[in-house]
Amino acid sequence: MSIITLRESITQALREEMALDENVFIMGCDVGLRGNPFGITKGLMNEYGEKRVIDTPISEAAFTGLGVGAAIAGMRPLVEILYADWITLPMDNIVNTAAKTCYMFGGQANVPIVIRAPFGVGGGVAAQHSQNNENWFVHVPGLKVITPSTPYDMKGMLKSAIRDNGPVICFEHKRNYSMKGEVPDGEYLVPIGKAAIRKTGTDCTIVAYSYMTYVAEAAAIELEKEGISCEVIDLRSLLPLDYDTVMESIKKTSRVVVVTEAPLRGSIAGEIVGEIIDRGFDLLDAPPQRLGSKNSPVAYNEGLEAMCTPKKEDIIAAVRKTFE
Amino acid sequence: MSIITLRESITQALREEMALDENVFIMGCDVGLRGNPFGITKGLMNEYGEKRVIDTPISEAAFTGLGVGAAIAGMRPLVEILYADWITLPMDNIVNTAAKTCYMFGGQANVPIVIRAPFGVGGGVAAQHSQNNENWFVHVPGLKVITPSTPYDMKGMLKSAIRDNGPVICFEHKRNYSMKGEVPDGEYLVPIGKAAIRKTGTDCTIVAYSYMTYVAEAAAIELEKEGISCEVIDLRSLLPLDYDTVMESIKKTSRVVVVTEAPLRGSIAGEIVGEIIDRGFDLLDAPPQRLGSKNSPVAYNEGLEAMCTPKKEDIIAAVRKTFE
Amino acid sequence: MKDSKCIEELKKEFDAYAEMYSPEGLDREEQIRMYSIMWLMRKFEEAVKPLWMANKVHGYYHPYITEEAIATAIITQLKKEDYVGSTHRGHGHLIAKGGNINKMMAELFGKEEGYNKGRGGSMHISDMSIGMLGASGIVGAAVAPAVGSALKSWIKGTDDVTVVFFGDGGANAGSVSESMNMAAAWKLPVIFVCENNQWAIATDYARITGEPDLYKRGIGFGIPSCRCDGYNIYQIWETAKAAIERARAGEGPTFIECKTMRMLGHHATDDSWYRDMSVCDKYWEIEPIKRMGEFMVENKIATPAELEAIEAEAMKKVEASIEYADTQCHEPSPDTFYDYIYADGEVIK
Amino acid sequence: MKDSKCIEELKKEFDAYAEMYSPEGLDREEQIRMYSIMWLMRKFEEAVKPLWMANKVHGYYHPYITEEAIATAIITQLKKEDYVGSTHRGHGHLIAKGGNINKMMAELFGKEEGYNKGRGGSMHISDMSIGMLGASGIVGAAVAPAVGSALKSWIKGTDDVTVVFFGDGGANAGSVSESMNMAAAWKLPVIFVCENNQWAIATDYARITGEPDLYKRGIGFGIPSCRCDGYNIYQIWETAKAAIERARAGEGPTFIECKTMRMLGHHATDDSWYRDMSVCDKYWEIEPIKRMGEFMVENKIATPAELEAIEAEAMKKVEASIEYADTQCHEPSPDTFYDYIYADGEVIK
Ligand SMILES: Cc1ncc(C[n+]2csc(CCOP(=O)(O)OP(=O)(O)O)c2C)c(N)n1
Ligand SMILES: Cc1ncc(C[n+]2csc(CCOP(=O)(O)OP(=O)(O)O)c2C)c(N)n1
Ligand SMILES: [Mg+2]
Ligand SMILES: [Mg+2]
Repeated sequence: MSIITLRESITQALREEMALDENVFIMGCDVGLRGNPFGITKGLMNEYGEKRVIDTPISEAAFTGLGVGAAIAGMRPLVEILYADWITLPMDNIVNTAAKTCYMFGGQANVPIVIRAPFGVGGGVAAQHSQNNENWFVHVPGLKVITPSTPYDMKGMLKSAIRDNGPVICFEHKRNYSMKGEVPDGEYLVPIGKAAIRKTGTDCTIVAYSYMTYVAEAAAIELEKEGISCEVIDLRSLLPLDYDTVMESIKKTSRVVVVTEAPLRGSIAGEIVGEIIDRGFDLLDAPPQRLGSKNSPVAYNEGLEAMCTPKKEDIIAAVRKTFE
Repeated sequence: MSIITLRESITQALREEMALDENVFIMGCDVGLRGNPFGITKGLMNEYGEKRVIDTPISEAAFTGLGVGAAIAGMRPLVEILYADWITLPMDNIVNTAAKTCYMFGGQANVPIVIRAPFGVGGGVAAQHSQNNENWFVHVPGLKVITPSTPYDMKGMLKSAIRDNGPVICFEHKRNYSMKGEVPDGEYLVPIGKAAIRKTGTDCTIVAYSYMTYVAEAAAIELEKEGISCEVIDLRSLLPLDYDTVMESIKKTSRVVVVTEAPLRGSIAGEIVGEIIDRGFDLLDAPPQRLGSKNSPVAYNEGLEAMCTPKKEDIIAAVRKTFE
Repeated sequence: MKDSKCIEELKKEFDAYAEMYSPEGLDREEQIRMYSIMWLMRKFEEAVKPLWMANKVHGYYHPYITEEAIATAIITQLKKEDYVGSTHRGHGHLIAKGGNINKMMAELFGKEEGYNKGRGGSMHISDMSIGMLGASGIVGAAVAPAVGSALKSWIKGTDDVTVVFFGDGGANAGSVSESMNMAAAWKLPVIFVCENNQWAIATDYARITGEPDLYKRGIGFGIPSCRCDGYNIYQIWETAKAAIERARAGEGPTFIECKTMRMLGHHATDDSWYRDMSVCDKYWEIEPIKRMGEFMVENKIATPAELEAIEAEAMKKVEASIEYADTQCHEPSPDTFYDYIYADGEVIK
Repeated sequence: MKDSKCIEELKKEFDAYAEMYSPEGLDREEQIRMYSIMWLMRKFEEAVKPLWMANKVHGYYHPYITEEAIATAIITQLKKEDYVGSTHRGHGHLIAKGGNINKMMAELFGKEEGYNKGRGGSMHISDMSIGMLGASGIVGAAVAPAVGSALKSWIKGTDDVTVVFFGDGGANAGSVSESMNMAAAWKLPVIFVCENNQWAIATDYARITGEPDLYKRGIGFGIPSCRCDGYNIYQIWETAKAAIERARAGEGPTFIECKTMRMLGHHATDDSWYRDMSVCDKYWEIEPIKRMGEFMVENKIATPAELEAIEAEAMKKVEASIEYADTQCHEPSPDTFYDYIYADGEVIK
């Protein structure tokens, strides 16, 4: 066991998988010499050479396309999009090639690519460096979408993603990079598609993912003091999504709040509420609550930026609402 | 009054707005000489010249970008993406420039662009010519998204969209192009953001849009025979979405089925159900039902293709379920 | 129009026109093989249109007719492990790579026995077992993925080569430019083949490009680039040979523009009303099968009888493929609806 | 290092180096104006870094230092109605177009009085009233929209010209290639200016391009293209003059590569640890302000005292802008949260 940051957990996952499988390689802007802006791939180019840690030109559309094609040809590329906001650029080859090739080709080809994309609001970097677009990809059959939030999960799930024979998009919250946590010393995997219960509770279920899990935990701790016991679920994986765990929890609590950092409108929160209703309307003692960011681009100004995303207080209020 | 096809209603809207405002122009692949694959822009290049009906190279990213920039500079471009499936290509300039410029620039610039995109399943054209990606854009603050389904609405709403000072995406269902309907002879507008009630009813509300409105109407007619009176709402506009009309109807019916042709997971159906719950959980006598396409890419094979989308029978079953 | 006068005219007008000669290293047997492949392509495509009309084949179907020399001259020089990236007009590419026309026809019929199990159809035809990376319905979008297979060869240090095709239309997709730049920067073993038939559906390429010599784009990115007469199988063969050798030797990419002319409608039902097709009359005099046949007879490489037999043989194979697809194959079962969406049989509904 | 020896060395190494001479049509007054503008840029950028360190300015901030000659030589030749498309390194472009540094500084402070009402910050700085179409946080993504303003001029038949800037990094975005093709095809009145400072954050452009002369890409698309010494304000001025005249006369686009060298970190806190900065020592000898100043003194266009006064004046303006932003401007009110998301004051929550 050692305690490392989420950032380091990614580096470990990459390093280990590259050592295990020579088909694994990394490409993206500044992933090589600079080791990515967050230092995540630092050292890997020295260890594995310029052909396995490839510094690309600013050509997101085509370098992701190259990754997709290399995957079809049998490699296991890890493509990095520096900010998830720009996943718009390679959108076509993600949605129309990576996600659909296995199907369109009648199973002749797999596309074992992992696309890593730092996402989320924070740091005063304005509207083109602050987005949460994960639900776009949840809406695309053929993809898997993961959002691990602890070093343990990140390492184990990223390794699972690299070994998965289909395309996986891994959204990493920039504000999580410095979070620390325990990671076993030996090899382990965390499966894609299983949620984690971060805190058990009996009165209300809070469903969250990525950075919002931490905010939800903070809210739950505060609510505990008032005698409201919340169960906090970290989805970890958005597609597939572990509704078994969600429904088990709701069976117990009869109440649910779903939290996302994405702008609420059109987000996955609605999807989750819809599924909860399908699977257990009768379990609910109160209308399910959704929380998301305000429906606005993210401002440069830090005050406006801070107003945008759900806060601990918002979650507390939403939980209270389920008791009205 | 005259009876025209939806296709013709688009042509009329374009022709009229081009005549009224010399800042309006059209660009896209084959919109000029060929008049677009569906014949929608036929004749317009002869009428308005090659500078106002511009045949572009296959450069969706940049020609949409040019449109966005021309809009910022004061023009009113109509950009056509031949199949909505490929809106992935200009995704960046739609999401990160068109939608955000007014905001990022603190109101200094408007982006009065209209992007027209034929969408939907049908015709055995397989996975890259059959998608419904509208919820991606509903998730992007700064955009408006419309899906008119009748010639009357299409003409009136498209004209409103052209005059709107912000970016509007108009999704046109390919299967609706030949639908006929009455259109007044003189000028009229249909505002963006108002739903239409296609059939009044008292027992269950069916919320649909675009082609699915017709399927919903067919289901309602059949249900009427069994004594179930459905109210069919055609949303017409997905962003903004007219929840007033939806909730008014639910007040009456206490039951709701939401139908989309998009793959259900991550679709707008969840969003709508979430909002309905927020706005009127107590009005509901039964869990709201969502219907969408199966979560699969669309097959070339016509049998598999047909299995994909919601059918009249599925809607009937969903309505019945609200009475269980 | 008279044959020879017409060709004199054409030489003036078609700037890519190049006299034919038999290049070094191309033996008789290989020429016969190439000629046979061209006929197989031609007969296949000619057969599909009536099947489309009869509603046996549906969706979009784009015939490769009169462009046969390009795929044939280039792809027949590849080994099985080499890769081919294709377009929406992909039947010819698949045939040249050694694909099975029965499976292709079955796919066009939407049958379970088809290459793509009926899921893909004409626009997505592929055969991964022979490195045919698949056609694509999004123009230009398949180029970067195809270059990705060259990236694989480069990373792994194999001598596999990738040939990627795109049209004059597809050349304008930004990711094609991006791909050329990366291929040049890293010296990837890839050959960019621009099938410049001068039209993208109803758009004459002259209207939407400033530089009519498309191969010059390759030069701008630092790629050795040149142009061929797209009707001249010998010239294309020789040019491709050098390019393939360079790629195999690790010397990087080549850009070959094969200039030709689209002589049919864009797809099955397009009658090309938007253009004057009479300009094509001349081109029919040098269409690649006729031209190669005439050259072989003139140069005593083959007799007219041999050539006729080849044509007849191609016809037979195509007829057999129709028979196979129509009568021996099956509609995909509804039970299999969720298959192939995810790898390894995983089903996520 | 000794001045002259160093320059002799540099001439060998910096292939774009061009001797200075005063081009026809550039009078003394205009030279003084350009020199002043360069100082304003320099002082502005030098002031921002400490403000960033002091947390008055946040987010990403990319200084234009040592690239001043490029924006100045080109943009000062434009009229108010002409358009400028910018990059993430946009402060200099705005200043050259005649922008207001008080409003820019207020924007960097995130204040309501800023150009973008505090919503945009450095990466999105814009002034629509003078045709400054805005900086962009997505490299290469602002090029197509900027060419869109040239499309407007072309449609409307005005003689307005658009200049669009992008770096050696941005040049690799596919939509830049797509835009060049359209500009060439339609002869749009646009000038593509590639500010080739040879680095994209930590990526040396030589590692990710096959053809080091980036202007050759323009040629591939049929655009008259050339290269300038990015430190030589006179050469850039003369080149741009011809390009602007061509564009205004409806003769179409030009591509100008201005070769320079990034001599600071990429952004405020980047110490460039990933590269050897000592190569830049030589370049500091020809940095554009020093070089123009020396030329003007040598050629008796200005006295050293005049030049010093200009520098001091620039400093004063920048100090005033800081004072303004820091003490006279306001944080946006929370009430205004939903403003500007939609046009015309419409609020859609
Ligand atoms: C991105 C994209 N834009 C537009 C289309 C519609 N489309 C299908 S084929 C075609 C023309 C392609 O021209 P070219 O690349 O020259 O190939 P050709 O058909 O001439 O062989 C077009 C515009 C498409 N499929 N994909
Ligand atoms: C599409 C995209 N990819 C990557 C980045 C991250 N990034 C910001 S600036 C930059 C370098 C840009 O280099 P260049 O265009 O040469 O401009 P310079 O910074 O040298 O002036 C990169 C890679 C980005 N902002 N957008
Ligand atoms: Mg073509
Ligand atoms: Mg640079």
